[in-house]
Amino acid sequence: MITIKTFAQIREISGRAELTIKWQADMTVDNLMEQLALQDAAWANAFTGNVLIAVNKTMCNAQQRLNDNDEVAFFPPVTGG
Amino acid sequence: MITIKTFAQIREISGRAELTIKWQADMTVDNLMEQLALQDAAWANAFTGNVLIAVNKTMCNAQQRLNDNDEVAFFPPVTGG
Amino acid sequence: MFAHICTEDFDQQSLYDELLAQSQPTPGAIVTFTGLVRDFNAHGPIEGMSLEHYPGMTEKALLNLLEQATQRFDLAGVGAVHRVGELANFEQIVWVGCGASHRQHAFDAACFIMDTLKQAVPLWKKEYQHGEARWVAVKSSDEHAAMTWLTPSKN
Amino acid sequence: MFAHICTEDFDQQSLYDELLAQSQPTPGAIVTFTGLVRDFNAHGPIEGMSLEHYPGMTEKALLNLLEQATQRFDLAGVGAVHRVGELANFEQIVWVGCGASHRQHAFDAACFIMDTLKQAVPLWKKEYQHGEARWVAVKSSDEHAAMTWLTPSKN
Repeated sequence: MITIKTFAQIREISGRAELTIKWQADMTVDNLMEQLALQDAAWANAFTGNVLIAVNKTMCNAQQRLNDNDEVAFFPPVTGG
Repeated sequence: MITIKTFAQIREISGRAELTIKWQADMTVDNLMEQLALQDAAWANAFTGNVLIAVNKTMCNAQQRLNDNDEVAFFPPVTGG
Repeated sequence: MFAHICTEDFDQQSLYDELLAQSQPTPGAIVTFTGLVRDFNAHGPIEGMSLEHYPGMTEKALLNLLEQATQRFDLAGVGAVHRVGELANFEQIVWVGCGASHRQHAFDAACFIMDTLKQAVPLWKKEYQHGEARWVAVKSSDEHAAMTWLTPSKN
Repeated sequence: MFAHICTEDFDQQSLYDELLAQSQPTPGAIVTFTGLVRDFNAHGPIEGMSLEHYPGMTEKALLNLLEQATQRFDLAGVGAVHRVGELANFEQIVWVGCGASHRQHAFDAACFIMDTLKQAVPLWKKEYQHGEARWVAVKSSDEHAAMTWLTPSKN
Protein backbone atom coordinates (compact mmCIF):
# COMPACT_ATOMS: atom_id res chain seq x y z
CA MET A 1 0.00 0.00 0.00
CA ILE A 2 0.98 3.60 -0.67
CA THR A 3 -0.39 6.26 1.68
CA ILE A 4 -1.11 9.58 0.01
CA LYS A 5 -1.43 12.82 1.97
CA THR A 6 -2.30 16.26 0.67
CA PHE A 7 -2.11 19.74 2.19
CA ALA A 8 -3.44 23.26 1.66
CA GLN A 9 -4.74 23.96 -1.89
CA ILE A 10 -3.90 20.43 -3.09
CA ARG A 11 -6.03 19.03 -0.28
CA GLU A 12 -8.92 21.37 -1.02
CA ILE A 13 -8.89 20.89 -4.80
CA SER A 14 -8.42 17.12 -4.72
CA GLY A 15 -11.03 16.83 -1.98
CA ARG A 16 -8.93 14.10 -0.32
CA ALA A 17 -6.70 14.77 2.71
CA GLU A 18 -5.51 11.17 2.82
CA LEU A 19 -6.05 7.92 0.92
CA THR A 20 -4.27 4.67 0.22
CA ILE A 21 -3.73 2.94 -3.09
CA LYS A 22 -2.21 -0.38 -4.05
CA TRP A 23 1.55 -0.42 -4.55
CA GLN A 24 2.91 -1.68 -7.88
CA ALA A 25 6.48 -2.72 -8.65
CA ASP A 26 8.65 -0.07 -10.35
CA MET A 27 6.08 2.61 -9.59
CA THR A 28 7.33 6.23 -9.56
CA VAL A 29 5.67 9.33 -8.09
CA ASP A 30 5.01 10.38 -11.70
CA ASN A 31 3.11 7.12 -12.37
CA LEU A 32 1.12 7.65 -9.19
CA MET A 33 0.15 11.18 -10.20
CA GLU A 34 -0.92 10.04 -13.69
CA GLN A 35 -3.01 7.26 -12.19
CA LEU A 36 -4.76 9.66 -9.78
CA ALA A 37 -5.38 12.24 -12.53
CA LEU A 38 -6.98 9.58 -14.75
CA GLN A 39 -9.24 8.37 -11.93
CA ASP A 40 -10.64 11.77 -11.02
CA ALA A 41 -10.56 15.19 -12.69
CA ALA A 42 -10.21 16.77 -9.24
CA TRP A 43 -6.71 15.27 -8.98
CA ALA A 44 -5.84 16.56 -12.45
CA ASN A 45 -6.92 20.02 -11.28
CA ALA A 46 -4.99 19.69 -8.04
CA PHE A 47 -1.81 18.87 -9.98
CA THR A 48 -2.13 21.83 -12.38
CA GLY A 49 -0.07 24.30 -10.37
CA ASN A 50 3.30 24.02 -8.69
CA VAL A 51 3.22 20.75 -6.74
CA LEU A 52 5.90 19.85 -4.20
CA ILE A 53 6.43 16.18 -3.37
CA ALA A 54 7.69 14.47 -0.22
CA VAL A 55 8.20 10.72 0.15
CA ASN A 56 8.42 9.53 3.75
CA LYS A 57 8.62 13.19 4.84
CA THR A 58 11.67 13.98 2.68
CA MET A 59 11.38 16.27 -0.34
CA CYS A 60 11.98 14.61 -3.71
CA ASN A 61 11.04 14.92 -7.36
CA ALA A 62 8.47 13.07 -9.48
CA GLN A 63 11.05 10.57 -10.76
CA GLN A 64 11.34 9.06 -7.27
CA ARG A 65 10.69 5.30 -7.31
CA LEU A 66 8.27 4.11 -4.62
CA ASN A 67 8.59 1.20 -2.22
CA ASP A 68 5.67 -0.62 -0.68
CA ASN A 69 4.33 1.22 2.41
CA ASP A 70 5.81 4.57 1.37
CA GLU A 71 4.02 7.76 2.40
CA VAL A 72 3.70 10.23 -0.49
CA ALA A 73 2.67 13.84 0.17
CA PHE A 74 1.58 16.49 -2.33
CA PHE A 75 1.46 20.15 -1.37
CA PRO A 76 1.91 23.67 -2.75
CA PRO A 77 4.96 25.90 -2.06
CA VAL A 78 5.20 26.69 1.64
CA THR A 79 4.33 30.03 3.24
CA GLY A 80 5.33 29.79 6.92
CA GLY A 81 7.53 32.11 8.92
CA MET B 1 34.71 77.37 36.32
CA ILE B 2 35.41 74.35 34.16
CA THR B 3 34.51 70.94 35.60
CA ILE B 4 36.87 68.18 34.53
CA LYS B 5 35.89 64.50 34.71
CA THR B 6 38.01 61.47 33.90
CA PHE B 7 37.22 57.80 33.39
CA ALA B 8 38.93 54.40 33.29
CA GLN B 9 42.71 54.54 32.67
CA ILE B 10 42.73 58.35 32.45
CA ARG B 11 41.11 58.51 35.89
CA GLU B 12 43.54 56.00 37.37
CA ILE B 13 46.69 57.55 35.87
CA SER B 14 45.75 61.16 36.58
CA GLY B 15 44.64 60.21 40.07
CA ARG B 16 41.70 62.67 39.78
CA ALA B 17 38.16 61.53 38.97
CA GLU B 18 36.87 65.10 39.04
CA LEU B 19 38.21 68.60 39.62
CA THR B 20 37.36 72.18 38.73
CA ILE B 21 39.65 74.86 37.37
CA LYS B 22 39.17 78.51 36.61
CA TRP B 23 37.76 79.32 33.17
CA GLN B 24 39.73 81.72 30.95
CA ALA B 25 38.47 83.55 27.88
CA ASP B 26 39.34 81.91 24.51
CA MET B 27 40.41 78.73 26.27
CA THR B 28 40.39 75.54 24.17
CA VAL B 29 40.49 71.92 25.34
CA ASP B 30 44.07 71.85 24.05
CA ASN B 31 45.00 74.77 26.31
CA LEU B 32 43.34 73.00 29.24
CA MET B 33 45.28 69.80 28.63
CA GLU B 34 48.59 71.71 28.38
CA GLN B 35 47.85 73.52 31.61
CA LEU B 36 47.04 70.26 33.45
CA ALA B 37 50.15 68.51 32.06
CA LEU B 38 52.36 71.40 33.24
CA GLN B 39 50.82 71.35 36.72
CA ASP B 40 51.30 67.62 37.34
CA ALA B 41 53.30 64.88 35.57
CA ALA B 42 50.44 62.46 36.30
CA TRP B 43 48.27 64.42 33.86
CA ALA B 44 51.02 64.34 31.23
CA ASN B 45 51.15 60.57 31.65
CA ALA B 46 47.37 60.28 31.48
CA PHE B 47 47.34 62.18 28.18
CA THR B 48 50.07 60.01 26.57
CA GLY B 49 47.76 57.45 24.94
CA ASN B 50 44.64 57.82 22.86
CA VAL B 51 42.45 60.32 24.72
CA LEU B 52 38.83 60.93 23.76
CA ILE B 53 37.24 64.23 24.72
CA ALA B 54 33.64 65.17 25.48
CA VAL B 55 32.43 68.67 26.28
CA ASN B 56 29.03 68.82 27.97
CA LYS B 57 28.62 65.10 27.20
CA THR B 58 29.13 65.48 23.45
CA MET B 59 32.27 64.16 21.75
CA CYS B 60 34.57 66.78 20.29
CA ASN B 61 38.21 67.39 19.42
CA ALA B 62 40.96 69.29 21.25
CA GLN B 63 40.38 72.45 19.21
CA GLN B 64 36.99 72.90 20.88
CA ARG B 65 36.67 76.35 22.51
CA LEU B 66 35.36 76.28 26.09
CA ASN B 67 32.66 78.40 27.66
CA ASP B 68 32.43 79.16 31.36
CA ASN B 69 30.74 76.31 33.29
CA ASP B 70 31.49 73.70 30.62
CA GLU B 71 32.03 70.10 31.69
CA VAL B 72 35.07 68.53 30.01
CA ALA B 73 35.62 64.76 30.14
CA PHE B 74 38.76 62.79 29.24
CA PHE B 75 38.60 59.04 28.67
CA PRO B 76 40.18 56.19 26.69
CA PRO B 77 38.48 54.43 23.73
CA VAL B 78 35.31 52.67 24.90
CA THR B 79 34.93 48.92 25.37
CA GLY B 80 31.25 48.27 26.15
CA GLY B 81 28.87 45.87 24.47
CA MET C 1 18.53 21.95 19.77
CA PHE C 2 14.75 22.19 19.84
CA ALA C 3 11.97 22.63 17.30
CA HIS C 4 8.44 22.97 18.64
CA ILE C 5 5.23 23.06 16.61
CA CYS C 6 2.40 24.27 18.84
CA THR C 7 -1.09 25.70 18.83
CA GLU C 8 -0.80 27.64 22.10
CA ASP C 9 1.06 30.94 22.52
CA PHE C 10 4.68 30.91 23.69
CA ASP C 11 6.70 32.83 26.25
CA GLN C 12 9.88 34.78 25.47
CA GLN C 13 11.60 34.12 28.79
CA SER C 14 10.90 30.35 28.74
CA LEU C 15 12.31 29.95 25.24
CA TYR C 16 15.36 32.07 26.04
CA ASP C 17 15.96 29.97 29.17
CA GLU C 18 15.50 26.72 27.23
CA LEU C 19 17.98 27.88 24.57
CA LEU C 20 20.58 28.87 27.14
CA ALA C 21 20.15 25.67 29.17
CA GLN C 22 20.81 23.59 26.04
CA SER C 23 23.74 25.63 24.74
CA GLN C 24 27.22 24.21 24.99
CA PRO C 25 29.45 26.08 25.75
CA THR C 26 27.55 29.04 27.22
CA PRO C 27 27.33 31.51 24.32
CA GLY C 28 28.51 35.11 24.61
CA ALA C 29 25.90 36.25 22.06
CA ILE C 30 22.22 35.32 21.80
CA VAL C 31 20.00 36.57 18.96
CA THR C 32 16.26 35.96 18.86
CA PHE C 33 13.74 36.62 16.12
CA THR C 34 10.00 36.80 16.79
CA GLY C 35 7.39 37.15 14.05
CA LEU C 36 3.90 38.49 14.74
CA VAL C 37 0.78 38.10 12.59
CA ARG C 38 0.26 41.31 10.62
CA ASP C 39 -3.15 42.94 10.40
CA PHE C 40 -2.94 43.62 6.65
CA ASN C 41 -1.79 42.22 3.33
CA ALA C 42 -1.42 43.72 -0.17
CA HIS C 43 -5.22 43.80 -0.54
CA GLY C 44 -6.05 45.55 2.75
CA PRO C 45 -6.78 44.63 6.36
CA ILE C 46 -7.03 40.97 7.36
CA GLU C 47 -8.84 39.37 10.29
CA GLY C 48 -6.30 36.79 11.40
CA MET C 49 -5.14 33.61 9.71
CA SER C 50 -4.92 29.88 10.09
CA LEU C 51 -1.80 27.80 9.60
CA GLU C 52 -1.82 24.25 8.25
CA HIS C 53 1.19 21.96 8.61
CA TYR C 54 2.34 18.42 7.84
CA PRO C 55 2.59 16.72 11.25
CA GLY C 56 5.89 14.90 11.58
CA MET C 57 7.51 16.43 8.50
CA THR C 58 7.23 20.02 9.77
CA GLU C 59 9.27 19.20 12.89
CA LYS C 60 11.76 17.16 10.84
CA ALA C 61 12.29 19.93 8.26
CA LEU C 62 12.70 22.53 11.01
CA LEU C 63 15.25 20.40 12.89
CA ASN C 64 17.06 19.83 9.61
CA LEU C 65 17.37 23.61 9.14
CA LEU C 66 18.60 24.10 12.70
CA GLU C 67 21.21 21.38 12.15
CA GLN C 68 22.39 23.11 8.97
CA ALA C 69 22.56 26.45 10.79
CA THR C 70 24.55 24.90 13.66
CA GLN C 71 27.19 23.53 11.31
CA ARG C 72 27.33 26.54 9.02
CA PHE C 73 27.59 29.19 11.77
CA ASP C 74 29.26 27.25 14.60
CA LEU C 75 26.36 27.71 17.01
CA ALA C 76 26.50 26.77 20.68
CA GLY C 77 22.73 26.35 20.71
CA VAL C 78 19.66 26.90 18.55
CA GLY C 79 15.90 26.57 18.91
CA ALA C 80 12.74 27.37 16.99
CA VAL C 81 9.00 27.43 17.62
CA HIS C 82 6.23 27.77 15.04
CA ARG C 83 2.56 28.13 15.82
CA VAL C 84 -0.10 26.34 13.77
CA GLY C 85 -3.90 26.53 13.81
CA GLU C 86 -5.96 29.69 14.26
CA LEU C 87 -4.05 32.93 14.90
CA ALA C 88 -5.43 36.40 15.55
CA ASN C 89 -3.79 39.59 14.29
CA PHE C 90 -0.62 40.52 16.25
CA GLU C 91 -0.26 37.08 17.86
CA GLN C 92 3.21 35.55 18.02
CA ILE C 93 3.64 33.13 15.11
CA VAL C 94 7.32 32.17 15.04
CA TRP C 95 10.37 32.38 17.30
CA VAL C 96 13.99 31.54 16.47
CA GLY C 97 16.91 31.77 18.91
CA CYS C 98 20.63 31.32 18.19
CA GLY C 99 23.53 31.31 20.63
CA ALA C 100 27.15 31.63 19.50
CA SER C 101 30.55 32.80 20.65
CA HIS C 102 30.63 35.39 17.89
CA ARG C 103 27.94 38.05 17.65
CA GLN C 104 27.87 38.03 13.85
CA HIS C 105 27.43 34.25 13.73
CA ALA C 106 24.36 34.46 15.95
CA PHE C 107 22.87 37.22 13.75
CA ASP C 108 23.67 35.40 10.50
CA ALA C 109 22.29 32.08 11.73
CA ALA C 110 18.98 33.64 12.82
CA CYS C 111 18.67 35.34 9.40
CA PHE C 112 19.49 32.08 7.61
CA ILE C 113 16.91 30.11 9.59
CA MET C 114 14.15 32.65 8.94
CA ASP C 115 14.97 32.91 5.21
CA THR C 116 15.03 29.16 4.71
CA LEU C 117 12.12 28.43 7.07
CA LYS C 118 9.93 30.52 4.78
CA GLN C 119 10.91 28.24 1.90
CA ALA C 120 11.66 24.84 3.34
CA VAL C 121 9.30 23.97 6.19
CA PRO C 122 5.83 22.59 5.29
CA LEU C 123 3.55 25.30 6.65
CA TRP C 124 0.76 27.07 4.78
CA LYS C 125 -0.94 30.32 5.72
CA LYS C 126 -4.57 31.10 4.98
CA GLU C 127 -5.65 34.68 5.64
CA TYR C 128 -9.16 35.81 6.56
CA GLN C 129 -10.15 38.87 4.56
CA HIS C 130 -13.45 40.43 3.52
CA GLY C 131 -15.29 37.42 4.97
CA GLU C 132 -13.27 34.95 2.88
CA ALA C 133 -10.28 32.69 3.57
CA ARG C 134 -7.48 32.82 1.01
CA TRP C 135 -4.23 30.89 0.81
CA VAL C 136 -1.19 33.13 0.91
CA ALA C 137 0.74 33.07 -2.38
CA VAL C 138 4.51 32.55 -2.59
CA LYS C 139 6.87 34.65 -4.63
CA SER C 140 8.03 32.58 -7.62
CA SER C 141 11.65 33.29 -6.66
CA ASP C 142 11.09 31.32 -3.45
CA GLU C 143 9.71 28.19 -5.10
CA HIS C 144 12.98 26.83 -6.47
CA ALA C 145 14.83 27.83 -3.32
CA ALA C 146 12.49 25.55 -1.39
CA MET C 147 13.69 22.50 -3.32
CA THR C 148 17.33 23.51 -2.91
CA TRP C 149 17.13 23.63 0.88
CA LEU C 150 15.08 20.44 1.13
CA THR C 151 16.93 18.07 -1.18
CA PRO C 152 17.64 14.72 0.49
CA SER C 153 21.41 15.33 0.35
CA LYS C 154 20.98 18.06 2.93
CA ASN C 155 19.61 15.58 5.48
CA MET D 1 12.48 54.25 22.61
CA PHE D 2 14.30 53.37 25.81
CA ALA D 3 17.91 53.21 26.99
CA HIS D 4 18.54 51.89 30.49
CA ILE D 5 21.86 51.83 32.33
CA CYS D 6 21.51 49.56 35.36
CA THR D 7 23.49 47.61 37.94
CA GLU D 8 20.85 44.90 38.54
CA ASP D 9 20.17 41.97 36.18
CA PHE D 10 17.41 42.30 33.57
CA ASP D 11 14.55 40.09 32.43
CA GLN D 12 14.00 39.04 28.79
CA GLN D 13 10.21 39.01 28.93
CA SER D 14 9.94 42.44 30.58
CA LEU D 15 12.19 44.07 27.99
CA TYR D 16 10.39 42.37 25.10
CA ASP D 17 7.06 43.55 26.53
CA GLU D 18 8.39 47.08 27.04
CA LEU D 19 9.66 47.19 23.44
CA LEU D 20 6.35 45.95 22.02
CA ALA D 21 4.28 48.32 24.19
CA GLN D 22 6.31 51.29 22.89
CA SER D 23 6.33 50.24 19.22
CA GLN D 24 4.15 52.11 16.76
CA PRO D 25 2.75 50.51 14.63
CA THR D 26 2.93 46.97 16.05
CA PRO D 27 5.95 45.45 14.29
CA GLY D 28 5.75 42.16 12.37
CA ALA D 29 9.40 41.38 13.18
CA ILE D 30 11.24 41.71 16.49
CA VAL D 31 14.97 40.97 16.82
CA THR D 32 16.77 40.93 20.16
CA PHE D 33 20.45 40.64 20.95
CA THR D 34 21.73 39.64 24.39
CA GLY D 35 25.39 39.66 25.36
CA LEU D 36 26.75 37.58 28.25
CA VAL D 37 30.05 38.03 30.11
CA ARG D 38 32.52 35.47 28.78
CA ASP D 39 34.65 33.40 31.14
CA PHE D 40 37.87 33.87 29.15
CA ASN D 41 39.93 36.36 27.14
CA ALA D 42 43.00 36.01 24.89
CA HIS D 43 45.17 35.38 27.97
CA GLY D 44 43.05 32.63 29.58
CA PRO D 45 40.17 32.34 32.02
CA ILE D 46 38.81 35.46 33.71
CA GLU D 47 36.90 35.83 36.98
CA GLY D 48 34.26 38.36 36.01
CA MET D 49 34.60 42.05 35.23
CA SER D 50 33.54 45.50 36.26
CA LEU D 51 32.09 48.15 33.98
CA GLU D 52 32.66 51.86 34.44
CA HIS D 53 30.49 54.44 32.69
CA TYR D 54 29.99 58.19 32.38
CA PRO D 55 26.66 58.86 34.10
CA GLY D 56 24.47 61.05 31.97
CA MET D 57 26.57 60.78 28.82
CA THR D 58 26.23 56.98 28.56
CA GLU D 59 22.42 57.21 28.39
CA LYS D 60 22.64 60.16 25.99
CA ALA D 61 25.05 58.38 23.61
CA LEU D 62 22.93 55.21 23.70
CA LEU D 63 19.72 57.13 22.93
CA ASN D 64 21.57 58.92 20.14
CA LEU D 65 22.45 55.53 18.59
CA LEU D 66 18.88 54.26 18.91
CA GLU D 67 17.61 57.43 17.23
CA GLN D 68 20.06 56.92 14.35
CA ALA D 69 18.98 53.27 14.02
CA THR D 70 15.29 54.25 14.00
CA GLN D 71 15.79 56.68 11.14
CA ARG D 72 18.20 54.52 9.16
CA PHE D 73 16.17 51.29 9.36
CA ASP D 74 12.60 52.59 9.68
CA LEU D 75 12.01 50.96 13.07
CA ALA D 76 8.64 50.81 14.80
CA GLY D 77 10.38 50.54 18.16
CA VAL D 78 13.83 50.12 19.71
CA GLY D 79 15.29 49.69 23.17
CA ALA D 80 18.62 48.95 24.83
CA VAL D 81 19.90 48.06 28.29
CA HIS D 82 23.52 48.01 29.45
CA ARG D 83 24.70 46.82 32.83
CA VAL D 84 27.44 48.61 34.74
CA GLY D 85 29.29 47.77 37.95
CA GLU D 86 30.45 44.30 39.01
CA LEU D 87 29.51 41.39 36.72
CA ALA D 88 30.23 37.69 37.19
CA ASN D 89 31.04 35.32 34.32
CA PHE D 90 27.99 34.45 32.17
CA GLU D 91 25.85 37.30 33.55
CA GLN D 92 23.76 39.30 31.09
CA ILE D 93 25.63 42.48 30.18
CA VAL D 94 23.74 44.03 27.27
CA TRP D 95 20.35 43.74 25.55
CA VAL D 96 19.15 45.38 22.34
CA GLY D 97 15.69 44.96 20.83
CA CYS D 98 14.43 46.23 17.46
CA GLY D 99 10.91 46.03 16.03
CA ALA D 100 10.18 46.68 12.34
CA SER D 101 7.73 45.84 9.57
CA HIS D 102 10.51 44.20 7.59
CA ARG D 103 12.49 41.30 9.02
CA GLN D 104 15.78 42.39 7.46
CA HIS D 105 15.45 45.91 8.86
CA ALA D 106 15.08 44.54 12.39
CA PHE D 107 18.16 42.33 11.94
CA ASP D 108 20.25 45.12 10.38
CA ALA D 109 19.28 47.64 13.04
CA ALA D 110 20.23 45.30 15.90
CA CYS D 111 23.60 44.62 14.21
CA PHE D 112 24.18 48.34 13.68
CA ILE D 113 23.40 49.19 17.30
CA MET D 114 25.73 46.50 18.65
CA ASP D 115 28.57 47.46 16.28
CA THR D 116 28.33 51.14 17.10
CA LEU D 117 27.61 50.66 20.81
CA LYS D 118 30.99 48.98 21.10
CA GLN D 119 32.59 52.12 19.68
CA ALA D 120 30.42 55.04 20.62
CA VAL D 121 28.98 54.63 24.11
CA PRO D 122 31.20 55.62 27.09
CA LEU D 123 31.59 52.25 28.86
CA TRP D 124 34.84 50.66 29.95
CA LYS D 125 35.42 47.03 30.87
CA LYS D 126 37.95 45.88 33.43
CA GLU D 127 38.53 42.12 33.62
CA TYR D 128 39.64 40.18 36.68
CA GLN D 129 42.35 37.70 35.79
CA HIS D 130 45.12 35.97 37.74
CA GLY D 131 44.23 38.09 40.77
CA GLU D 132 44.65 41.35 38.87
CA ALA D 133 42.22 43.79 37.27
CA ARG D 134 43.06 44.89 33.73
CA TRP D 135 41.35 47.33 31.41
CA VAL D 136 40.17 45.70 28.20
CA ALA D 137 42.03 47.05 25.16
CA VAL D 138 40.30 48.23 21.98
CA LYS D 139 41.29 47.30 18.47
CA SER D 140 42.89 50.32 16.84
CA SER D 141 40.45 49.99 13.92
CA ASP D 142 37.63 50.78 16.34
CA GLU D 143 39.18 53.94 17.72
CA HIS D 144 38.56 56.18 14.74
CA ALA D 145 35.13 54.66 14.21
CA ALA D 146 34.21 55.85 17.68
CA MET D 147 34.81 59.46 16.72
CA THR D 148 32.86 59.04 13.49
CA TRP D 149 29.72 57.82 15.24
CA LEU D 150 29.92 60.39 18.04
CA THR D 151 30.61 63.60 16.14
CA PRO D 152 28.28 66.41 17.23
CA SER D 153 26.63 66.55 13.77
CA LYS D 154 25.07 63.15 14.50
CA ASN D 155 23.16 64.52 17.48
